[in-house]
Amino acid sequence: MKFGILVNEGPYQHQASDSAYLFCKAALAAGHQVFRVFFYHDGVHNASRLTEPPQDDRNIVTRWSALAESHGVDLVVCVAAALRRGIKEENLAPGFRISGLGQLVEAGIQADRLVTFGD
Amino acid sequence: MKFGILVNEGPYQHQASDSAYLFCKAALAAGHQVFRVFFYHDGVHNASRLTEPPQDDRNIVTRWSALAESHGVDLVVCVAAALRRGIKEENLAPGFRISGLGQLVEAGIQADRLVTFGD
Amino acid sequence: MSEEGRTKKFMFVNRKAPYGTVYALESLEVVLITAAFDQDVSLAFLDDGVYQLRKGQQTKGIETKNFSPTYRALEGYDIEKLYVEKEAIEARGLSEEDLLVEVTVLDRQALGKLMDEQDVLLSF
Amino acid sequence: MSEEGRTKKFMFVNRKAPYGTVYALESLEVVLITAAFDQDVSLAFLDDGVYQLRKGQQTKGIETKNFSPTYRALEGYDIEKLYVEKEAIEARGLSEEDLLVEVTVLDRQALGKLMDEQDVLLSF
Amino acid sequence: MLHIVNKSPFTHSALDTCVQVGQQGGDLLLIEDAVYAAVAGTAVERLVRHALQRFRVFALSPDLEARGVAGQLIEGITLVDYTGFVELVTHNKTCQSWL
Amino acid sequence: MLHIVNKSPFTHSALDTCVQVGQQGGDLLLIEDAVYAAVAGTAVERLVRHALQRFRVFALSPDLEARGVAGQLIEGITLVDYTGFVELVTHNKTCQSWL
Repeated sequence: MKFGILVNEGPYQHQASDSAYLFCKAALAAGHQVFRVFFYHDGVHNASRLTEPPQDDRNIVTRWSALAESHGVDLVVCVAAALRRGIKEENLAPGFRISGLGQLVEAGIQADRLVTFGD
Repeated sequence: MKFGILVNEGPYQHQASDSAYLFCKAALAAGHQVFRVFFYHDGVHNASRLTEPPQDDRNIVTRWSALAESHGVDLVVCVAAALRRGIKEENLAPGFRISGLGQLVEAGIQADRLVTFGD
Repeated sequence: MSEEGRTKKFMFVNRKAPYGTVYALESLEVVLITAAFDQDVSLAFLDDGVYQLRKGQQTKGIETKNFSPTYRALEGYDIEKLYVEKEAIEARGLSEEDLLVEVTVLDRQALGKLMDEQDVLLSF
Repeated sequence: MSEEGRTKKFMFVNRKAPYGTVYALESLEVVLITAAFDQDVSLAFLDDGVYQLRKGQQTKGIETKNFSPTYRALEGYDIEKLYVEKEAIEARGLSEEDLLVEVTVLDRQALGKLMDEQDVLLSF
Repeated sequence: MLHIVNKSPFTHSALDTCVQVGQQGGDLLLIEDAVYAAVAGTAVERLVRHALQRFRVFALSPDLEARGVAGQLIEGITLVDYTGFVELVTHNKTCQSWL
Repeated sequence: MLHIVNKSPFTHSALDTCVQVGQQGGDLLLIEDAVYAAVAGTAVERLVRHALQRFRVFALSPDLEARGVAGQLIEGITLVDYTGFVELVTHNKTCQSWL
């Protein structure tokens, strides 16, 4: 089955981003396709390549990047939300791309299921 | 009177940062001193010089910078919270500085009143 | 702009008040784009979401953009299915005359039935 | 490290559950720093904040650091004033034996009285 | 002591806890989404009337105006602007934000 | 339809609204701070028993374990891990996150 995922909160402050990541991992392990993860609202902060969590904590951003690398998951950051919050090409982590809200609508149309994680 | 302010949320997602700013402006206009604004949790995103809100919206980051410039308000971003969330010297807006949590405790000790804005 | 000619039923479930958080504003932006993709769009306002439609919003004092006129503009995008939770407006002392636009008032179970009939639910 | 030798009464008011949001964890970091400044520190756990002290937290399955052992370490920083809301633990079916550390259980009005006696209240 | 509440009373328990914990004679200021509590004729009016027996209750007018609900306040609630907010903070020895 | 709730039932009204809006025969999954609702002997047990009459109710075990409350569930609630979460999503035609 083809999943679309929507993430509405940034890393560390809310569990939303963790839950979304663990859901994606389980879906991929079960043989499903995660077609796209769309980052909206504060979710765009998941794409910052400048984050440096403590050594004993999980690295949320690099985890997402690794998912894009290993499973070809399309990580899309909403351009309008990102501009408002200071995420741009210059601080974008590998595997993410910045695009329009149309990518979210398209995910809703093309995916069999769209699952939202937020606050 | 000497005020310390604590901001726990980032710009645009929650009203906290707007409320804190308008409070500071009113306090300064009434002749009080705003000794320090401390940005903690997602509040550190207030310090990103990369934000570009739409033309018809308020620019929360430059508003803070202007307050530092015009009234000498000390804008302090918590280093631990900032590292976790991707705020560093390279994307820090003018008027902000990155320092430790001790600066918050010191504000609590030195200020006559500490007011918290968050979610 | 329809994607492979497919049309799905999209419902936007709005449950948060405006201005305290940005969700109501950024949800509206998705609504407009979804309509541009020629999808079947409806909006449901539950809980504090009904406050998004409150008449008389004046945001000058909080130095924030008043986006409530956009709800009036939805008709121009052929977005005409707006549902409001009966229990929510009653608990808040509101009536239909207090709202910016014409809506269909439904009770919670009727709203739940409509939600069950959608292809995609978006909630922020 | 005391600032000009002044000692103030700092109370940390914790009202949120752990892990769903980061506030509990980042609040603890401020608690430790405040103690290092030789301030008079107390912690109050109200509402869902009492869950921060729940025994038996095992975070491996959510790949997040279990910070609950830190509450046990507070004693080593001479932080011994921990107050828990009676109504909160009762509503959640908890008793003092379910908590990681020794606490003083107070009802809401007694907690409010303590809050009134502080110099600085920190709430995240 | 000044109690500051910023959450909608319809969806969060913050105002309820504040009213039960706060000591008689304190001040309560409603800001942001909590200003909906100040409106007359709602399902939470009883809670606010209870608050009025314990505290002086204030509501931040710019937040009421933004939300289109400035015209129908519960009797006994005082409107303040940001200048009044600052005065409330200076008037009370401490403040607690019930986030 | 799958209802996903992630808010504490003690401080937010999300679970309450979900139970009243959701149609008989749906599935309800408790995740994040909402897993506290699955625990027996609390002030919200009645609401959850009501939910059990309308829906199949599930709770995400990694979230229960993280919070130290995996051992005392209300009878009738089924534990799932993330793989079970994925299965619930595939089993239902749509899902609604009650944020």
